[in-house]
Amino acid sequence: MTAQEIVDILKQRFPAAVADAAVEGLHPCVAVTPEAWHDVALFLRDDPRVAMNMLRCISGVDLHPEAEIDLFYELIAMRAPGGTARQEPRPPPSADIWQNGGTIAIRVRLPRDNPHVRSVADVWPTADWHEREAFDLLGVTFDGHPDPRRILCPDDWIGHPLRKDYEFPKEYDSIPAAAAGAASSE
Amino acid sequence: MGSILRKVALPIFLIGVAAIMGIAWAPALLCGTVDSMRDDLGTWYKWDLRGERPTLTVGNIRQYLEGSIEGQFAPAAHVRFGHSTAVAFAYVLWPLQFRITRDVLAVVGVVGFVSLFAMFAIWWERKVAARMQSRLGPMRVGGWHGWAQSLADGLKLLQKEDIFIEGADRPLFRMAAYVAFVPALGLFIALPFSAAWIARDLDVGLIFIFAMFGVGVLGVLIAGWASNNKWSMFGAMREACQMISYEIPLGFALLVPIMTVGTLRLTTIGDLQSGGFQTWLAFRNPFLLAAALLFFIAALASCKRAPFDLPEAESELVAGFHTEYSGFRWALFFFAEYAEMFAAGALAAILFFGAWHSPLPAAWGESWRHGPLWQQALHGVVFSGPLWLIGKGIFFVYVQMWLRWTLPRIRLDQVMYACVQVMLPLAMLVLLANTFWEWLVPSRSVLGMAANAVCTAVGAVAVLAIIGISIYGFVNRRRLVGTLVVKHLPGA
Amino acid sequence: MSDTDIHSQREAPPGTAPAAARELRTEEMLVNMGPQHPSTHGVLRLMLRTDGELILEAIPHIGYLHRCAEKIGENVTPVQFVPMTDRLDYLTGMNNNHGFSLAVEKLCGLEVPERGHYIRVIMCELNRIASHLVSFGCYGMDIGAFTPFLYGFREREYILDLFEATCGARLTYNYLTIGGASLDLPEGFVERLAWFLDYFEPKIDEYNNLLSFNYIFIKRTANVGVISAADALAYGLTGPCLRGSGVKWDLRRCVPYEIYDRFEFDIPVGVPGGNAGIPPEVVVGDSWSRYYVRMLEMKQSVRILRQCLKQLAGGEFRAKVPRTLKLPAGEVYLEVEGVRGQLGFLVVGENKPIPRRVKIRGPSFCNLCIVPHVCRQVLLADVPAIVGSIDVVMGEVDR
Amino acid sequence: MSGEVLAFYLLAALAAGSALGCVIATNIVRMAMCLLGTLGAVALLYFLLSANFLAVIQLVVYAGGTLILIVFGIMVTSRTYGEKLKPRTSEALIGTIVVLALFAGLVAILLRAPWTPVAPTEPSNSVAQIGQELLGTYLVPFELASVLLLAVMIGAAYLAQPAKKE
Repeated sequence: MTAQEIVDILKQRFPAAVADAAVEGLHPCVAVTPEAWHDVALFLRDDPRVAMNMLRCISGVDLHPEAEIDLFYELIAMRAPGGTARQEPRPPPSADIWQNGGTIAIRVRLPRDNPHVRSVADVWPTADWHEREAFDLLGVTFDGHPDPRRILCPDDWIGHPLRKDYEFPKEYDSIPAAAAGAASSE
Repeated sequence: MGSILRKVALPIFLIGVAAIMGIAWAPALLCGTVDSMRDDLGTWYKWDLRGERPTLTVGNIRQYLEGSIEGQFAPAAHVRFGHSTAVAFAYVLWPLQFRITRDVLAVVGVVGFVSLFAMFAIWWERKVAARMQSRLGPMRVGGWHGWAQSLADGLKLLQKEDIFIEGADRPLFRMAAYVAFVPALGLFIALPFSAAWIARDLDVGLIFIFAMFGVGVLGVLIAGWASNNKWSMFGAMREACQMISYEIPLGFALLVPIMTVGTLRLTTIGDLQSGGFQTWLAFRNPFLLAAALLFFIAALASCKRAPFDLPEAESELVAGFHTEYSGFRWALFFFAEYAEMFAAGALAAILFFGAWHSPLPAAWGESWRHGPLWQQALHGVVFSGPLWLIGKGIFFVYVQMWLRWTLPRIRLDQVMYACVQVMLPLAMLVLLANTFWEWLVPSRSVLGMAANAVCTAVGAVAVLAIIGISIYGFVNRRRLVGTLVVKHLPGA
Repeated sequence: MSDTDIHSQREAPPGTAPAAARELRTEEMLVNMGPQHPSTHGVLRLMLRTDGELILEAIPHIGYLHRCAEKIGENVTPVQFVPMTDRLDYLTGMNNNHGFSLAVEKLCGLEVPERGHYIRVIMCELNRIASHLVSFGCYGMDIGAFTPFLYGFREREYILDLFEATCGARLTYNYLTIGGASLDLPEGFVERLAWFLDYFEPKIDEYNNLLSFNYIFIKRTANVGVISAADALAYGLTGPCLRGSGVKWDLRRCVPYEIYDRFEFDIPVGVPGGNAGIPPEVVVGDSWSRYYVRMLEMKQSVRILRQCLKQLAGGEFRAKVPRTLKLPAGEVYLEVEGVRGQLGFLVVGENKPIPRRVKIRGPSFCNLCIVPHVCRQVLLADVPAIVGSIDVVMGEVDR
Repeated sequence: MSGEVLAFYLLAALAAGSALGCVIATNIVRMAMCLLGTLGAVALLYFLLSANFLAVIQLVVYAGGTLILIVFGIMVTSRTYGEKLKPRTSEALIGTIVVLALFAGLVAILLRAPWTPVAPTEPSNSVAQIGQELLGTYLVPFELASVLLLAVMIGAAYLAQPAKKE
């Protein structure tokens, strides 16, 4: 299943939620509104045509001068042998190799101040840690997350380091930072 | 200084070994001399008897040494001393007839043996492990194959801070190391190195050693409890589970040879096997062979050696019960462990594998036993003597190391399963079968002799295979070790 | 603590323990396993809620090795970031270099010359073997067998020697870079590699005899930590962990990248015990299957390397890359089959030499998140067996 | 004073002191360790009396078995880690009375007993003798005790088995 077909199915099912889609580029991607994202996710997982059974990654991108944050959800459909698949691997596959049933990225655009989106940890359990990471480093709040804590930084860390306007602290827990001001690029 | 030491390292090492052996030999030799003097003087003497005993005077001994009294069995009978030498020796020999002197000597000997053996075994284990893993192990300290590594480690451990954990129960924490170490030491009191080399020839020697194995567990338990560390606690609980369970198959396996020989006195059990390889108890009938195997496995579990090293399983419990120990207190646990390893090996040898006798029948060397000094020494090496028991003990320690560096660790429930569901019924079965065998099949009957022959053949093949593999491995030691190691490391 | 009913307790789903077991239950204990613990492979910290030796819950705490790799990626050029990728999963530096380079090349539309492709495949597969050897050895250690560890490292030394001859480094290579490889293969490399392959291939069987088919080892790992294929997919497991659950999925074959479509190789997966020499205790998706998939993968890597040596082309090894490489606007997400699973890089460019965002999808990070799900109602000794079979490298989890 | 007498007084002091420690210690594991001292000292006293078998059995059964079970049981079940155990005044009072009565009784018996010294004899093979007696003269009580123990074991196994799954 190509990205275009997935986008068509989505547009048909969620005409209001699915905005612009960039299927031709390097990164086939479709934008979904934050409010509809959880329903779309459930549909993407459960619809037999799409059946995106694995969430590969959640990446947050801070678009700093603009007041928005992008979340990219990378999805892939892994089809057990016998499932429908258009894109065949070039060497003739042996009968029991799983096949690629299509990939798509979902872009969810959130406001930079106080970004909120419904958690999809109940759809794909792997989203649990990815969402915690996005919360930790970018400050995106995932509503309904089972364990909304920081994951990489200490629990008492202040700020979200991957934001473009993040100021590195001069000290942490009265330990002076060795490279204060390391945030500035060369 | 260092370079000089390095040059003479091997001679120092060998002289040290010789000196230790000499120190160990001398008291026995001297005590024996004194005893024969008393025999010659017509006084009866027996080791563990209480009551009135005539004592020798210094004058008696001097006369004896000068040759004015003719002795029949005394080694000194073959030597004649001058007057002044005789007087000097007389004063050395005189205290040896008293029990208290001998006890002190025995205690010194046991402590010395255990400490030296532990140091040797730690170094040796590292070498064995290294060889199995294509490494060289300790190569630097002392020069020749890092023989002084254990000494250096001991010095390091002595200098280390004796750390007490916050919240630890200090008196118990201190005591635990001793409670673990003292029984390990104590069991050597009843462990015969040969018929004459025993501190106390108890009529219940076997149970005494068994009891000491059991009491040693308390040290580990207390160590785990007093450390105020959950990992130590886990280790202690595992140790308790494991030891209590494995004492039962261990006891059953011990009962099998006891039933055959009908005594608990270890010296008697040992001397019953003096008739050469085929009279060793393990080869008497198939059930004794099975009992030997069961005993060894259960003893392995009692010594908490791999694959039963759950109490200190470092990939699960950090270091188990001795996680919080440091310095010399930590070393004491290892002294205890290696002492118990040796005791288990020696006990296996005494009960099943001919004790302190060589595979040759002791009867062949009977004339040497009463001959001049050099013949007696040769008799100890060729026919029966402590060297054989120590050798066999070290071999079984080696087997324990071999298993440790080969096998993965068993899980706790599997350890329990192996004990309760496999070892225990098997040990009971072996005991029962041996009962019927001893009852129904006399050893002189055809069946008895055939079983003996088959078991002896199995044993002989095993021994020859081990010797053959060892020689092969030694000859090809450079080839078996990874080429990288040989090329890059010093001492190759 | 009763030892006889452990199995019945393990079979019972949590919360429905039989009445007798509930009555006998003693206090629960919280135990910290790590961050300094011999079998947590670095600085993983597991909070264990235990009832005696029984683990009721294991909660991983990570972040002890967090070095802001992604923040650094936003502040340096891609060429400068390549050395940083070495330090993610420090056992598979080549694969990390490769994944990031591929992502940047895809974003910038760079073409790699023929020889460069082969060098990359050789290095990645060699590094896969090296990393699996460490994993094999460490897993032996987790189960309590010391000796395989040294054997694994002995063989790995040969590979590291090859790497050292190639790029001068033994751990952090910075060798495969944007546009190809930073240096050509040294003289005599092909012969040495061929010798190594001949030497190494029979060793795998030796290790199988020593460890994989050891009775105790099988008893310790078979049917422990079983992950079903559905769970594996839901939790985002990839690599040997996914294949151990019986999912025949390998990016090198299913979504081919680089030149992997030119080679013949099989995808080893976990198979149920009893057939094809697999011990009867084994269940698909258990620790033993995950471990054994790695052993078989080493053989497949040897196969790929042999074909590589046969096909190895001459010519340039690196494309002409502009000194200041401008990343065009837009983003690219690319995954490669790393050693521990699918290693993904999201690179967002904005017409500057420095990317706006570099996101790293570490396979260890995604694989680790199944630990709380699997480490339930298992024994304490099973925790190292499970975590070890998932084979995480904390450098990549914490980034 | 001969060595044996000296040894006797030392061991007796150790046994009594440990027993006292066992009573007045406030930590339950320390009590167990004091018990080890008492049991060990008594075993050594048996050795001193040439009752080797009894001594060794004391070590096996009490020090190596029962005591370990006690400590193990404490570790598994105790929720009083580091807590101090102190008897109430009433308990102490009752205990003192009982102990004093016992002590008085023992002293009375000791004073009344006719102490005739027996000449030390050569110890015979005590193990064999005990075996003969147990399986000869005292066969019935011995077997009864074994049956009782078996019943206890079966009961314990029944109690410990997990509830049957429905």
